[in-house]
Order: sequence, then structure tokens, then C-alpha cells
Amino acid sequence: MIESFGWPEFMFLVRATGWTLVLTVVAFLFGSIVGGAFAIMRLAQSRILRNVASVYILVIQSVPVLMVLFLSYYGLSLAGFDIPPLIAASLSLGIYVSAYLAEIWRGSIEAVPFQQWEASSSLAMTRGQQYRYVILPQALRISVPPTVGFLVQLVKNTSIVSVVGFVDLARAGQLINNATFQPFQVFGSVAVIYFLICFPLSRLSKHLEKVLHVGRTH
Amino acid sequence: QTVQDIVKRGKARIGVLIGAPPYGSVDAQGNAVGYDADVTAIVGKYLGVPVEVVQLTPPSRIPALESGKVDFLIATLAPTPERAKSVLFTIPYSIFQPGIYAHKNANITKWEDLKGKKVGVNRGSSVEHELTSREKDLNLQIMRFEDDATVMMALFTGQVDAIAGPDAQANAAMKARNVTDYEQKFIFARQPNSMTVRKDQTDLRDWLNNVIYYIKLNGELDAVSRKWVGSPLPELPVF
Amino acid sequence: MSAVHIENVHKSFGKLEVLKGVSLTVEAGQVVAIIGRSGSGKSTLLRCINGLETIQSGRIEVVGHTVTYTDEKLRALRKDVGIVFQSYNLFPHLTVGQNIMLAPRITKGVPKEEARAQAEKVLAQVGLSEKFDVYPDNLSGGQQQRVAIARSLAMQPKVMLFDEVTSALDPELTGEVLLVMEELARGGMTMLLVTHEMNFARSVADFTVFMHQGKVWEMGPSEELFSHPKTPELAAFVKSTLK
Amino acid sequence: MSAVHIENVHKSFGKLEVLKGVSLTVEAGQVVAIIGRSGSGKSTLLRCINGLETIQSGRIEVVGHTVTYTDEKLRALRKDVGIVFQSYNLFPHLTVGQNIMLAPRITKGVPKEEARAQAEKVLAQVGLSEKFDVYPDNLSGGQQQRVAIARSLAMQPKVMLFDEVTSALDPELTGEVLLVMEELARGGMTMLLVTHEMNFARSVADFTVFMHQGKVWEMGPSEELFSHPKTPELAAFVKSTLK
Amino acid sequence: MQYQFQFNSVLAESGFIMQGILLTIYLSIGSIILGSIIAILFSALRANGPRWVGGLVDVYVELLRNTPFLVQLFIIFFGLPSIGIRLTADQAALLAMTLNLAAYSTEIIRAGVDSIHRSQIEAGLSLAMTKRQIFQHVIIVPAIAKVWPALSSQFVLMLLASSICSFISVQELSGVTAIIEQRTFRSFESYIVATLLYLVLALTLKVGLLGLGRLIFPRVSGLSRVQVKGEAA
Ligand SMILES: Nc1ncnc2c1ncn2[C@@H]1O[C@H](COP(=O)(O)OP(=O)(O)OP(=O)(O)O)[C@@H](O)[C@H]1O
Ligand SMILES: Nc1ncnc2c1ncn2[C@@H]1O[C@H](COP(=O)(O)OP(=O)(O)OP(=O)(O)O)[C@@H](O)[C@H]1O
Ligand SMILES: [Mg+2]
Ligand SMILES: [Mg+2]
Repeated sequence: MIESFGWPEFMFLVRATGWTLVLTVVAFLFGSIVGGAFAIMRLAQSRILRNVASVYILVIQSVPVLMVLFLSYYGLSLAGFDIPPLIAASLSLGIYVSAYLAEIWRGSIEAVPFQQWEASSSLAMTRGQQYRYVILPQALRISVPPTVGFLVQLVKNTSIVSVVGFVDLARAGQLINNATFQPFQVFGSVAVIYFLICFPLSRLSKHLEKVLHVGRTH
Repeated sequence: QTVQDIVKRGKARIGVLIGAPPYGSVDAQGNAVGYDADVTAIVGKYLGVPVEVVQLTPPSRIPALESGKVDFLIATLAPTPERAKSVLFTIPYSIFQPGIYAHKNANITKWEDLKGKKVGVNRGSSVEHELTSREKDLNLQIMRFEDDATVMMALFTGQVDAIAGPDAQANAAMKARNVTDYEQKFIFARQPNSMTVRKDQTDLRDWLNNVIYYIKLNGELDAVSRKWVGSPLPELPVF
Repeated sequence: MSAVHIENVHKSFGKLEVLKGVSLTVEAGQVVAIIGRSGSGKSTLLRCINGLETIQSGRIEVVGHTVTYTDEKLRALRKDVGIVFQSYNLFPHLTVGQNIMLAPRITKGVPKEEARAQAEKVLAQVGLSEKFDVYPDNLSGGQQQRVAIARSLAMQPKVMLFDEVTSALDPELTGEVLLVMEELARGGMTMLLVTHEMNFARSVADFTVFMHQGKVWEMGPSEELFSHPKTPELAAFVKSTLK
Repeated sequence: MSAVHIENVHKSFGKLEVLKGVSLTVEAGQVVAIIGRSGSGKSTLLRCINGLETIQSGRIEVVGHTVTYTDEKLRALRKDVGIVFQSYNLFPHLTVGQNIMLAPRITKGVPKEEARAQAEKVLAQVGLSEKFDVYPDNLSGGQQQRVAIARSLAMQPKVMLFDEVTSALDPELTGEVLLVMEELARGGMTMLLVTHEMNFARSVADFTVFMHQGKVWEMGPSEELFSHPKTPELAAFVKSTLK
Repeated sequence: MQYQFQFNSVLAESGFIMQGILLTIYLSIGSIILGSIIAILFSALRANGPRWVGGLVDVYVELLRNTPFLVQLFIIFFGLPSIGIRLTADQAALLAMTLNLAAYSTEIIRAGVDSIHRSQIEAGLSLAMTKRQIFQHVIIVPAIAKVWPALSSQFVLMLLASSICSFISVQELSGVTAIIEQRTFRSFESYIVATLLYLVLALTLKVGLLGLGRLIFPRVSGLSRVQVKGEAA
């Protein structure tokens, strides 16, 4: 049993950071795919698709992720769907991520001047071709900084996965503190590790913001 | 679900609480250790199948049980009548004595001395219920924290005047932090803890009762108590 | 067969009726200038011709295509009708060459080599051969506008529509673009152009159309129209803009 | 004492020398037009006059203020020198009235009632009395530009600088704005205006300055300058823009 | 698994839940108001103050945005007493939320301020305004109007993140439902009720902020929106 906060305990934190990173990456990838789909739906010509997407985004952004995870992991089990914790965590975080990315990306797509749509449709392109060759490449540039910015928040928000049994960085800190009662050393280390992950990402996002803003006309 | 079902499956999934030493904790490798973990190992031995120890947080204990993620809980839960409306409890397998802890200089020897004071407690515990029942009479300001470590932190930083908590945990905390100016003021109850099963697992509950009875007699439980609490197994009440 | 045939077209935005029964016929090879006050519906008319706006009634036929609002038909139409806007609208993430080659390659399946040769040709036509690999950002407004024209030309349209293509430009840069358009006119391209450059309309356009309050108010051979306006509205307009 | 006195001013952006020794004197009540090719330094010169750009050497004196780069001095200067830009730059979150009253109230401490009366007066001067409570969004470009002029006038400047105030406007809207400026000129305001409207320069400006390559290349009474350019550069410029 | 939902034991505590809701609202609205004020001050300092003050603001923003909220909460509640500042749990929660929200909002408002075109500043300068006057009268309102959607979602996120305050004994909505859950073991019922209540609160806040935006920024539609990076707590 852990007696005090020392090197092995610090390594425990570092190992737990692995889960934090894995879940961040998985949730982000999953969220990107779903979020991308919703971003496009949100801009679709069909009113029904647009409304479905807005309601989805609005609701997901308005409930605590912890609850989503909780109800999907334990609740679905009650209903007879037994999903492994990794899947439940990835799905819940991914759903959460998707709502935010959908919003960010919709904004980025809308930030492409509408004249670009007109110019490309005047050149006889199909809607798919317009997205593929004209709109998305431009939206991508616009979206990178806010997307990276969101990723920074995601790193910290993955801590909710402890409810399905993952010992991520935040949870590991809590466990060690429970055993050692040395909150300042333990949570100090936790904060430093988070900072070491998040700060470079924040910088990157700022850097991209600067770099990518050149190269836009009009 | 019966014991036979578990044996047939060839694996038992037992939920333990972690984050509440010395009953439930982890080692630096992240494995569950403590009183509950050792009892779990013994129960696994009598089941005769490998045990998957599922580590749980306080809010996920009951959902994990009810959703079938675990077969039963050995998770330091106090059998209160209100809770028993939702789940079934075995006879107790551990016990601790919740007491009031405060600064040495504080003149507290009985409940009345806490009048109007701020008292910290773990919000997930049955001790909290005990305090709440006296809240009105004593005009207590109860502060309910996330877990025992946070409760102790509140005491040590002076954010509460006193705390109510299990003796074993309070002692462990004071020892770990090497604090000498806090002490136990009085013990106000005995809190036995039970293993927990779902409403429909009466067969399993009976079998677990049997195991508890058995390991009380053969000294195995006493050894666990000596190892983690540091004292012989006290008399455990039964129902 | 006429290149553009517009018959009693009505177009409203919500309650605002912008085109109130416009009829106009342009023969192949003709150059027609459209002039008129701001808000008279000139841009809207051009945009209706290549289907960027939906009309409420009337009929538009362009080089054999009746304007119909299905994606298929619109794309077919737009392969034959080029349009150039005031605000260039180049694709900023593509080089000049890529801007020009993109549409022929993906909408007509022109092979890469051929598209390239074609792009070089139209770029030479607008006098910008050396800018093939440059990004639009690094071009002056006049150069960007010429690339936009080249991009349209690369689709080998039968009709070109120009909407005030010089009004965002300095007088000097304007010159460059007008030169290209004159060249095209001489080459026999059917062209409809909305313009504020009366002198240009006068010298290049075979016919000039004066739009007023959503209607073709007056039209005729350019020289005649300018020198002998029949309606008081046109007379006032000519006077105010030549001031 | 002259209203604006510029003496051998040099101004560089990094390595690029934009003003290469400009000298110019404008007497009170004079109207001076500045013309020249894009990039010749016209805007930069105007911006130097009210201290928006820092000069490297030379001296600028405006109605008794020597341009000095301390916040205090610059503010004092700017209370006497109004500038209007091509891009209006109205404050979008304020109504027309608030736009006009803001600066007098906060920089000169003019009481509310007085500021209001003053605002109504200048708004009437530009012919937009009825737009007092309207937001800039809801105005046409020409109207916005007139409000921008009114906003400057409300500071009761002794000198007004105009930088291509009509070049973002349609020919028709341009007319409105030029009218206001003519009115001001008649009222005796000292004005320096950068313009592409040669006809306007010709008819309103007492003197015209032709800038070329960062220098005052040629200057003189407007009519004379246009009809008898002395340098080949001005001759070419006049020709190209009057085309 | 046949699970019988029984909401009565949870709903029996509706008075207790109501207290939690009120505290959540109090903390959220309080931190939104205070956090916004601080954020505006910080933005002003960053825009006009001395360089080193701007640098301090940057450090503050980066420190708070890149560390977990829980740690910030602990430092305020458990750490400050060691330097003689003792706050109640509710005060500590309000302070932590305010400081956290201030950091995020400062960053969001920065994007808005940056998006104000230089020509607006020049117009102010030309009208003899001081830098401070320009910030106050010309820049800040359109800047906030432009980032209002991003600010609003940050506010909603803060509302949801207020649940973390239950760690230090704050009996806001999630704290209250956790207590009820532990007493009754009606876990699903407790959490479903909590989730729905959060949904209602968040949607109400969102709609309210939208309306507020329309009210204080009547021109908001006329101003083009700006993209804002990272908008989650
Ligand atoms: N998408 C639209 N929605 C609503 N009204 C529109 C739209 N496009 C144009 N209008 C209105 O239709 C009328 C005609 O516009 P149009 O752009 O065709 O005029 P124009 O003759 O091209 O004017 P300009 O010389 O200013 O370009 C105007 O009153 C304009 O406000
Ligand atoms: N802030 C700046 N930084 C660097 N270079 C600048 C800056 N402002 C202007 N320049 C350069 O200075 C030169 C003169 O610019 P200026 O705007 O004064 O020209 P202008 O005569 O007003 O031209 P135009 O008619 O196009 O407005 C140009 O080459 C321009 O690119
Ligand atoms: Mg038009
Ligand atoms: Mg200029």
C-alpha cells in the first residue's frame, strides 16, 4: 500500500497519464468523425437534417459529460447492452467532443466567404466537389486553431472516465492523496503534468492562429 | 443469479471500493489492496474460481452492482434500512467506530459540545446520515466532502471545527501526515459493513453469510483485521 | 438560334420584386452592355442567366439550355456560361494555375496535361503567363480579376457574363482588365457585361441595355443610345455618370 | 501663418522609403488636391499630417501645432485636424448621433445638450438630419461616408483631410459626398484631399499636388496643372486617368 | 436485468434538490458576472497597460487555462488558509469559478479585441481620443459582441463544471444528488434527475444569454462573428 508520495507514486501518476492521453486521442478521433458529419448536416440543404443536428449539438452541450458516460455505461447495461468500459468512455467522450467540433467546424465552414460557393457552382461543380476542392481546404485552415484549443480542454475533461474504472491522471492523484494525505505534493504534481501537456498545445494553437491567418484573401 | 451461476461461468467479478484506506486502497502499480481486497481474495478462494477485482468509486458502486457489471460488492457499505430497500446486505464482515476528531485544544467530549460547530464528513458514508439526524438538535453545520482524504484535509487546514469519520481512517491519516495536534474526541457509534448483492440474489447472499461466518471462526478474518486495522477482529453483530 | 433568350422574367426577393418582366435577346457573337442605377436589377439579371438565382416566372434560354433548377441541368448550363464577379472570388488556397485547371479537370474530366496546356493558353490570353505558380494573394486586384477571367475562359464557355468586373479596381488597373475584355469581344465571344464604365460600354458593346426599376427601359446600338437617349430617365442617367 | 506647413519630410516603412523629402504649404482656407499613382505616398502623407504615422525627419506644423509624438500633443493636434478615410470607419455599435457626439463629449467635455445640438447641425450640413438614431449598418455607403464627415466636423476642426473618400462608392453615391465637400470648401474650410476624381479636383481645389515616387513632383493651380502638365509623368498620369 | 425505477425516494427530497439548484444558479450567475468584469479589466490592461502588466495577465491566463479546475479549487479552499485567508466552501467555489472563468473569458475577449479592425482605432485616434477612451468607447463593445456566442458557451460550460465544487462540500445540484444517492442507493434515479435538471438549467442559461446578447448588442447581427479557439472548461 502507498504510504507517502515518492518516486514510485510519481511514476504511478505518469502511467495514469497514459490513459489520459489514450482517451483523449481516441475520443478526439471518434468525435472528429461524428462531429464532421454533424457539421455538414448542420449546413445541409434539408431542413430536417439541419434541425436534427442543431438539437443534437444543443442537448449534448447542455448535459454534463460525466452523466452521459454514467448513464451510457451503467444505464445501457441495465437495458441489456453490456459495453466494455473503454468503448463506453470513448463513445461518451466522443459524443461530447463531436458536439463541440461540429460547432467549431460549422463556424469554420461558414467563415469561408459565400462567394466561394457561388464561384465554384458557377464553374459547374457539384456540391460534393465544392466541399472537396474549394470549401473544406479553406475551412480547414480556419478551424485548426480553435480545434487545437478545444483539444486542450479535452485533455483535462477526460478525467471523468474514473467513474467507469479508468485510473487516469486526475483519478490517480486522488487515489494517492487518499492514501498519503499529502494533497499539495500530489495535486501539485498532477497540475504540473497537466500543464506540461496543455501548455505546449495552447502555444501550438496560438502559433497556428498566427501562421494560418496569412493567406486569406479579401 | 446464484453461486452456481458464478461458478459455472468460471469467474467472479467482485466490486471493491478504492480510495478509502485502510479498507480500500491501491499500491503504486494500481492494484487494489486493503481490508476489502484481502477479504475478496478469501471469498474468491472459497468460490473456487478466479476473481476479477473491479475498482469502484463511491458513486459507481451501486450502479455497477445493479447493472450487473459486478456480481457483488465487498465495498465497505453500511447496511442501513433505507439502503436495504434497494439492495440486499450480508451479515457484517468488518466494523469500524466512527468518532469525532478535532484539535487538541478543542473542548469536545460529547455531542452537545459540537453545538453550532462546523463538522466535516464524507458525503458517501453512513456516518453522514448519523450526523444529519442530529443536525437540527445541535444546530450542526455539516460539510459533506467528496472523500475521507478531503475531509481530513478540511480538518487539518482548519476549514472545519471537527470531523466525523471512521477511526481506522482518521488514525491512518494522522499517522501519514504526522500530525500530533489533532485527536479523537469520542466514539459515537459502531459501524459494521456488509457485502452487498442485488435484490434477487438471495442464494448468493446466503452463501456469502456462510463464508463470513466461516472465516470469522477459522481466524482468517481476524488476520485481515490485524494486518490492516492493527487490532484483533472485534465482535461483529449479526442479523 | 440566339445565344441568350430572356422572356418576360420576373424575380422577387421575398416581397421585393427586383425584375418585373425582363425580355432580352442576344445573338451569338454579340457584346451587350447593361447599365443602370444601383438597385435596378442588373446583377440579379446576370445571376438569373446562369441560374444562381431562381426566377418566379418567365423563361431563360442560353445556348440551347433552358434554365431549369435541377443540379444536373444547372451544371450542364454552367459548363457553357462563364461568369466573372466584381470580387474576383479566386480560390485562395490554390495557385493561379490550379485555380484555372480545377474546374475543367473535375467537371469535364479533362486530362491533366491538356488542362495544363489550356490553362497556359488562357493565362497568356490575359497576359499573365508568368504567374502560373503564384498564389492569388500575391497578385494585384487587376491581376486577380484577369485570372478570374482566365479561369472562366478555361471552361471554354460559349457565353461570358461580367458583373462590374472593374469597379473594385483603381483606374489604372481597370485599364488592364478592360483590355482583356476588348480582346475577347474582338475574338467573337458572346458577352453580357454590367458596367459603370460608360466609355467602355460605348466603345466595345454592340448594344447597350438600360435597366430601370426592374425593367429593360431602353435599349439599342450603344452609340445611338448614349447620344440620343429616348427616355428622360436614361438622359438623366447618362448625364449624371458622365459628369 | 499657414494652416499646414510641411518641410522636407522623410518617412520609411522599414527599408521602404515612402516619402522622400516632401515639402508643402497650405494657407488657411485653401483647398488642395493631392493626386498621383497608387503607392506614390499620398495616404502616407495625409496620415503623417495628423500624426497617425511617425516621420523620420523633417517637420510638420498644422494650425500652430508642431507634430510631436507624445500622446498629449497628438491629441491637441487632432482636436484641430479632422481626417476622413476611404473606409468610413464609423463605430458600428453606436447610432449616427452617438457616433458624432462621442468624441466632442469625451475629448472636449462638451455637455450633452450642446453636443447634441452640434451633432444635429453637422448632420444637417451633410443632409442626413433624419438619420440621427439610425445605426450605420442601415445606411448606404454614401450616407455612411457623409456621417463620417459629419463626425469629423463635430470636432470643429480647422483643417480637414480626406483620403479617397469616394473611391469605395458608386458613381451616384460619389456625387452626394462630393457635394458635401464642395459645400465645405465654399464655407472656407482648409482642406487637403487625396482623390481619383480628376474632375472634382479640377473644379474644387485651388491647388493640385501631383505626387510621384514619394515626392511632390509637380504642383500648381488646379486648372493649369491639368491642362498644361510640365512633367511627362504628370502628362501620362492625366492621360491615363481621363481616358 | 429487470430494474424497477423508483423516483419517489429521490423526488421526496425535492426541497433539498431545490436548494442545490439555487446554489448552482447563484454560483454560475455570480461567477459569470464577476468573471466577465475581471476579464474586461484584464483585456483592457493587456491592450493598454504597461508591457509587464500585460505579461502578468498572460501568465495568469495560461496558468489557469492549462491546469485542472479541481486543483485551483483545492488551492483556494485548502491552500489559502495557510496564508490567513479563510473562505467558506461557497465563497471558495465562487472565487475559483470566477477566476477560472475570468481566464477563459480574457482569452476569448482577446480574440474579439484582435478582430477589431485597426481602422477603428485610427478613427478614434483621429478624433483625439486617448487609448483608454478608445478601448472603452470604440473597441470593447463590438469586441464582446463579436465573441458573444463563444462567451456564452463558456458560461454554459462553467455552469456544468460547477458540479466539481461538490468536492469541497458545496451543496450545489450535483452535491445534493450525490448525497441523496448515497442515502437511498437509488443511483440511476438520482443521476437521471440531475442530468435533466442540468439540461434545463443549461438550456435556460443559453437561451437567456442569447436574449441578453440581442438586448445589449442590438447590432450584433451586423457585426461579423469571429472564430474563437478552445471554448471548453
Ligand atoms: N439576395 C438578395 N436578397 C434580397 N434582396 C436582394 C438580394 N440581392 C439583391 N437584392 C435586392 O435587389 C435589388 C436589385 O439588386 P441588384 O444587385 O440586381 O442591383 P444592381 O442593379 O446590380 O445594383 P448595383 O449597381 O448596386 O450592383 C436591390 O434592391 C437589392 O437590394
Ligand atoms: N503600414 C505600412 N507598412 C509598410 N508599408 C506601407 C505601409 N503603409 C503604406 N506602405 C507602403 O507605402 C507605399 C505608399 O503607400 P500609400 O498608401 O501612401 O500610397 P497611396 O499613394 O495612398 O496609394 P493608393 O492610391 O493606392 O492609396 C506603398 O508602397 C505601400 O505599400
Ligand atoms: Mg450589381
Ligand atoms: Mg492611399
